[in-house]
Amino acid sequence: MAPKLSKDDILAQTLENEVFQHRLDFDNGRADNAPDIEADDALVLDLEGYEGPLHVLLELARQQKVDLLKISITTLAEQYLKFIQEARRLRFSLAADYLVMASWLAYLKSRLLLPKTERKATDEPPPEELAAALAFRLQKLNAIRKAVEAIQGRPQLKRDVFARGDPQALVIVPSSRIEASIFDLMTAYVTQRRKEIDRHYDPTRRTEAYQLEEARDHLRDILPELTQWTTLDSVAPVPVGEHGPKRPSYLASTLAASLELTKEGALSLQQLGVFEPLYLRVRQASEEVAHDT
Amino acid sequence: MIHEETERAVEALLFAAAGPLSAADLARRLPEGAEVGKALAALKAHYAGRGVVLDIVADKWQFRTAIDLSYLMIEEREEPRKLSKAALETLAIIAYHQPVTRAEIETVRGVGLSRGTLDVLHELNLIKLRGRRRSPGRPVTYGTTEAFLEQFSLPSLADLPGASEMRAAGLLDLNVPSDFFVPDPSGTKAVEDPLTIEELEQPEFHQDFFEFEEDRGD
Amino acid sequence: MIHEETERAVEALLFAAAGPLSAADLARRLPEGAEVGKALAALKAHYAGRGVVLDIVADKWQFRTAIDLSYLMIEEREEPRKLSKAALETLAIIAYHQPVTRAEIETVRGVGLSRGTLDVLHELNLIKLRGRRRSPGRPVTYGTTEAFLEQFSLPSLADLPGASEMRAAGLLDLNVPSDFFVPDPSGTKAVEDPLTIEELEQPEFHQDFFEFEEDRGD
Repeated sequence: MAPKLSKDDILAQTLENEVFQHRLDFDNGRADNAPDIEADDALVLDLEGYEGPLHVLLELARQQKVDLLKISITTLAEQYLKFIQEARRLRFSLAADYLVMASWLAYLKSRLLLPKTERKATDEPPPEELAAALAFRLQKLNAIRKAVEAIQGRPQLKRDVFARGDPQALVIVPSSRIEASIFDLMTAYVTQRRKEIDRHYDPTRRTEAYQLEEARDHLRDILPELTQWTTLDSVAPVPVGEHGPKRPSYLASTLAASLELTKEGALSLQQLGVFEPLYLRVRQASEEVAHDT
Repeated sequence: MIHEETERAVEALLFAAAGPLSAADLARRLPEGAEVGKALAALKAHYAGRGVVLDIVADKWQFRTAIDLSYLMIEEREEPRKLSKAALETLAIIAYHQPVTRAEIETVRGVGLSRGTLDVLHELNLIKLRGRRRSPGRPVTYGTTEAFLEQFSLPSLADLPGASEMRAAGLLDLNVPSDFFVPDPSGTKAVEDPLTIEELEQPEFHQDFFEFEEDRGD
Repeated sequence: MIHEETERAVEALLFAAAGPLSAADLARRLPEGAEVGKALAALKAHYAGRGVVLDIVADKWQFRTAIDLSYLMIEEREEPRKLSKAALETLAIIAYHQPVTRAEIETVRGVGLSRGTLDVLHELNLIKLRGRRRSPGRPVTYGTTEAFLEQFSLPSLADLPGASEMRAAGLLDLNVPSDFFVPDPSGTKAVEDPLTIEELEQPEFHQDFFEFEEDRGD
């Protein structure tokens, strides 16, 4: 059984973080009150048809019907954000890269809209340069798409043109050359090494994992105590002795369990930035009301 | 060997062969001094407009049926394996940008390359490993095969449709301008140093070692 | 269908067909009313005296190369050999793990090495004896040859693709342990003695040695 945090530990820890609580609450509130972008005209949403965010952007850019190098990136960004918004509204599960692109575009758009004089001098290149680079990248992808059509339009052997159906085989003399590429050689090598690994499979070497079921129960047990924002680090159990799960396993399973509880609406999760600590807190009644509206 | 005889011999060899033959392949089978080039030109003219024409694919010569008669070839037709959009785009990027690394393919498409995509292209013998880029990490580069040129009836890579326009517009340049940094969630950043114009223009730069042999053979 | 078109169509059909076709076969594949007989006669006349002629065998039509050119058809053509799976696998292990003993090859493969496999690789000059391991029994070690590098167009052994390239080529997936390690065959390993000149110069050495090892191994 996983060791539990004492109530006092949690209290001490949360008190230390008192200062954070307001900041976190503030951020949380702002996110909830963000105005929805109106989804007026019906965008045809067919995410299955796209390979990735760049393909979606290209499709949207083509709708602007201008030279890809002269497209308005702010318009494009708006269209893309609307597209993502709509996709989420329709409960498409969106791959992370779509969302990453969305936030980057939102950021780029805001930088583009700022008057030049108000822009802080940063290490980053000017937004116009980034916008031009994006347009160029779209142009490149577009060129490849056209190339696909051009290649497919070529006369294809055995579809459009045909070679001699019954060639008179010339006498074949075996040569010292062998019919094998470096790829074949690599494949042959890896195949055997894999077999070797499988042969030496040692089940006793298996590392024990902190079971998700257990993590869920543990988190549910301490949930009422998490009235203040508390770090994941302090919630996850600490390994005891040499046997049993390792610390990373405790952390991973606790994180997975906390995501589940958040999905169920029992818990709130908060993070101030990438690689910043994760904070957990029992979900409060007021939050739920705010969320529903 | 008088000219007419050379022409007949070349005609017979090209007919009998199971695949395209280069001028050198033909010359090797003919008496020394045979004017293969002249014979090929004469044959090409002779067959022009007929039901069978003399084509150049992958720098080699092959008789093929005229394209306008494809409707007759129902029994001979093999439906080409349907390639996914991802596979087609990857093939096009490899064809136009070669030699190209996996990271570069991913940069152009903006998404990670799934394992199956390259496998399918390898399996169909449309692409091959060409060599290693002379840059940090020495990544493996991909290129297209002769079978690719044969499949799409291309005399050579220089005949890829639209390639010169794309090059002129800088669209085949593998460098992304400025410090362009659209986030890349696939985590596959090109680890290469940008190539300088000088490097790109040096013929031996592009020449990956896998090509040694072809060059020597010619 | 005008006559000229029928002639072109028949020409293409006969060329692309997998075997001889009768006039009826041809008529079936052409629009109704096509004058197949006339087209065949015209084609026969057109090809008369050329390198390829239109022949009739058992009432079926077929293009054949001219009889007097048959001497060209027995011209040799080099066909690359296909290595057996066992030979390719053995070659791969020797390439990556060289210098490597027979016992070590068998350990990686998990099966005994048949005599023929090493013979084939020797015969193709892809592998060579490198030296003797300084370990009990002083077993002979194997390595790859210059011809091996030429075959795979590798400038040096250091250019054999390593683990990162295998990963990039999609050969290594997540099931492979993170400590998976591909040896660098170019590294210097001085734990072996070179073979003596006498050993190398004895033409029977290879043969004898194999026999000897075979006996011990069984």
